[in-house]
Amino acid sequence: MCDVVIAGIGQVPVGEHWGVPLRTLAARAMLAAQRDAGGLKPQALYVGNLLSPVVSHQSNLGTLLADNAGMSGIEAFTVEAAEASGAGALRAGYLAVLSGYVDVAMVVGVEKFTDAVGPVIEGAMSETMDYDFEATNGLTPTAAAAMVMRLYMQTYDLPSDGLAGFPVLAHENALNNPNAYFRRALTREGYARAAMLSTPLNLYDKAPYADGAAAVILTRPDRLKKALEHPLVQVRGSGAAIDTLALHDRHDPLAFHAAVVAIQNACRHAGILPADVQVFELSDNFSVYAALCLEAGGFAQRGAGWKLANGDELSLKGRLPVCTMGGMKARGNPAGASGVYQVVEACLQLRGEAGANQVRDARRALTLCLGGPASTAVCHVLQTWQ
Amino acid sequence: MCDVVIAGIGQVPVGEHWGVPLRTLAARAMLAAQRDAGGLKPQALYVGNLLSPVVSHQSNLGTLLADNAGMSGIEAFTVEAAEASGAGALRAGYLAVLSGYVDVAMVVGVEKFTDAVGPVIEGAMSETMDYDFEATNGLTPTAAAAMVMRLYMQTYDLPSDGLAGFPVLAHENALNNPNAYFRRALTREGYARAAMLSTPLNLYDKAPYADGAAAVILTRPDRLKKALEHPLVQVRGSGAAIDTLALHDRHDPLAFHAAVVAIQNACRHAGILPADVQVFELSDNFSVYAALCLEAGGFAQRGAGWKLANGDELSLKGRLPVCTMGGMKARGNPAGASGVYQVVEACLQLRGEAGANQVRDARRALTLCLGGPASTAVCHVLQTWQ
Amino acid sequence: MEVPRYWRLQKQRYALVGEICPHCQVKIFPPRDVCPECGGEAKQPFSFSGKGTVFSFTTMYDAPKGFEMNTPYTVALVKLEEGPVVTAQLTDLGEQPVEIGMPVEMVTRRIREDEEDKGIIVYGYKFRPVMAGTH
Amino acid sequence: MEVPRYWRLQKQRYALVGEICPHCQVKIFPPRDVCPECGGEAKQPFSFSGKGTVFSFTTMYDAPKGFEMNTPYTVALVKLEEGPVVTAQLTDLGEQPVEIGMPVEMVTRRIREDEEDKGIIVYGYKFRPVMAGTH
Ligand SMILES: [Zn+2]
Ligand SMILES: [Zn+2]
Repeated sequence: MCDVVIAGIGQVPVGEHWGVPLRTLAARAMLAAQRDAGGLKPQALYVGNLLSPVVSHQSNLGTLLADNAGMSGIEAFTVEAAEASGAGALRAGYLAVLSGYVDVAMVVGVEKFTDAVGPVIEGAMSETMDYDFEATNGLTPTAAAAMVMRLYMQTYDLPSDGLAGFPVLAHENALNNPNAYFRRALTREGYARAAMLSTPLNLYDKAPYADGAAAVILTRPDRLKKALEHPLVQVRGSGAAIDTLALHDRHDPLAFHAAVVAIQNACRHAGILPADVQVFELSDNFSVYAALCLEAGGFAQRGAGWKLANGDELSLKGRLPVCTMGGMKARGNPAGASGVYQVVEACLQLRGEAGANQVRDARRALTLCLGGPASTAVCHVLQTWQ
Repeated sequence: MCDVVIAGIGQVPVGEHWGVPLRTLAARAMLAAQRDAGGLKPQALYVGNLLSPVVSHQSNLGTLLADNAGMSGIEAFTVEAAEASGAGALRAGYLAVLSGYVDVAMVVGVEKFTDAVGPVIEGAMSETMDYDFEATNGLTPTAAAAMVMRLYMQTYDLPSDGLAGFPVLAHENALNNPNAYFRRALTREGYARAAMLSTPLNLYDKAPYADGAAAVILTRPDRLKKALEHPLVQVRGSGAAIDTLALHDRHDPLAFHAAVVAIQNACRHAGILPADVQVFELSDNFSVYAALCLEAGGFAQRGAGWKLANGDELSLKGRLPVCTMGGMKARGNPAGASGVYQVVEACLQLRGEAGANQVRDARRALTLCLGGPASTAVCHVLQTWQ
Repeated sequence: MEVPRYWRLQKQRYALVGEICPHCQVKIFPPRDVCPECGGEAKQPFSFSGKGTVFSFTTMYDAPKGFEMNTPYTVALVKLEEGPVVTAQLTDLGEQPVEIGMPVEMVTRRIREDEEDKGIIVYGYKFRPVMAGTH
Repeated sequence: MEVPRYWRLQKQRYALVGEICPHCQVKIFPPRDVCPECGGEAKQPFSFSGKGTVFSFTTMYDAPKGFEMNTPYTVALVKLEEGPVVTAQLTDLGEQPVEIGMPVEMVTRRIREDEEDKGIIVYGYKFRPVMAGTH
């Protein structure tokens, strides 16, 4: 197998881009990634998106986005895997380059929430669950996370603010990220006072949905005609797995089995153990999911993931920095784009371009993106290429 | 590069399956393909689907379909490329096996129209176009095809029934296909009397939308533990390309440029010329598109594709049989599943299992699936493996 | 909920009709095309008793489209006495606090608001606390 | 049409405001992020005259959601005199048969029915035949 590297990255600030159409949001990230890759022209575009057909009434994004960004004639399609769509698109792009069929692939994750409002959004997000037997009974992804959180807190006897460490850390790390949605600190007191969204899950246990787009360009090193000004990052491993779609079909809803399998497959492919990474970009779209991601990776025993966030272990100077640019909680959660944001942020760390948030000696990173309560999980191992 | 073969195929009859949920429709095709492949278990499922998020309010089909069919723990995601979604999913599966990363991949195309009715369907299909600048002005895929048809007929001076040969042939070939939606003959007189849908396009110029699911299993020959009872079909080449999304942005709306590029890429990869095939499964979702597919493949000069359908050249005993099991027109057009139906039907021909519709000495086939007016095109070259 | 889906799901929604696997006897709800326990395909209809206990629950203050008029409402994972777990709203709670392990029973109730489409009112299963003294 | 999209597209829809590429001077409608002729990125707003000719057209008897009350209606590709082609409905046709090459001019009209959502009435560009004697 050949080496596959990330030659360019691009992102737009996550936020409410009311006046910016989806195509333009994507184009900004795509063109930034292309500039970052020294103008390298892609032969293929793989789009990660979840909501556009429902919220923006627009399908066939592959053609729309490639056409609008001046890439007519290339190959393009959309990958959808719930909130893991962006990570799924990256996997499709990685396999395409690995196959030897595609030399240069662009992957863009894009999500536009602000073409609709309120209940329409909760309804659209609920389509990621079993519509006939979960959503039609009023369940939403937030409510599913709340039920997981209640089980977790009761099973492992957590205090009421037991999960506060995750959003507090995310907000701290976002302070220095110019692309973050929320650049303000959160205290444990602020967490304790927050309004309930879905008991016992409060406002700060949920990453805010927002507009965003992020892109990367994948290629083989021998395809780069000139040296770039930044280091290359290699995609060293990739893994993906599904679990039951519905939470009610799990024998053990606190075992994120799909995440376990995805991490194992990606690490086996890379020839590493999860402990061999210096950065872990995980899914903190709900704070309890961050704890379960840590447990799925074997970084904590079952039921002990939450404790890691109450010390310094996960901070930028700790043993296993997570959510280094603010995570989904504070950078914002542009659903189908989040998986690509994670990879862009991991690249910043591995390229030494993370500014005030730089993790020292970061050479290898793990990214883990979930769809639903780990109904889908996609994992990648990235490392500095030499 | 390794050889990639189709080890199993499955399909359900195209039609109105009001009482059958999308997941069950897909499962029937998936389990049939798995049985046909001697029980081979896939490690990955790539789903081709267009409408589910809008019409069935269900996204994350990868997880739903794999879970429901007892394939929990595998990798799964959806590929969307308008009406070419199924062909796009096949390409994703092909590249995944070619990469060496996935040994056994299942591809399922599934579409369920009958979760909604009438104007909702036309609206959902219109999302494949530029929603902001085509669909909001009342354009539909049918109306776009009608404008292409008018240009074609006027530019090349066709008689009013100049395109009748395509639906007449499709209906003739569907008579012997037990999975076809319409198994009745169509005469030129019937065509001439048909009601207008969108001038000058009549009822028989458009393939009927219907429910359907078709599946294939891709693998490497060395992964097959036992000999199967049927020949293997090799995926010998694959190509995909986009054009402008909107028809109004084309310098020449009658040049299906994306189809030209997709065919060229697939044939170059296979080391063949388009003329080297014995079967051509093309996109006859609108009769004028069938003519333009023939021209894109170089089987006719620009403006002469329609004439081929007025002789015997395209019939089962002709020089270039097309729509051998009824095409989209008479087998029915389950949108995002159509690309997989084409491949399943080509496999029947190459395996010698096409019954009364068997094309003699069929050893190589071309499949071409369009999204929109060739806004997207995906092409595959299939041949008997030895 | 559109008309075709409404009719398609009617049996499951009104009467909690699931399936029993003839190969391994496991009881299944909602219906599936392949038995999750043994991989078998053919299944027979099975009517659940509607008795169960709360496995987890949440009270929701933000609702998706179609449920806006009901907030706050409580959704639970209910473990049926025959084995499967179902997602359903809790109803008739009165002053009683919900707890994990609480016994509940199925009732048929209006599930969601009239939708844009057709004026259909969707009824289906909810669960209510089992009254003291009724068992 | 939802409120955010309505406001976002207002300028283009009411006044046929597109763009001119400062690099190669090509005129663009609808707006794009990259010039299709030269690949340049930055663009300046440009108001089209609204004059053009019919490039192709169709009269539709089946309508998508939001347009059901208008059928049959005629949609055309209109080639603007500045170069671009736009998709738009034809209006004020009277008894006149439509033909390819027919001169037309832009007018602002109600485009579609009130949607489920917000009671928004969507106005935008349509094209009508150029009256004899007005040119
Ligand atoms: Zn069983
Ligand atoms: Zn230019």
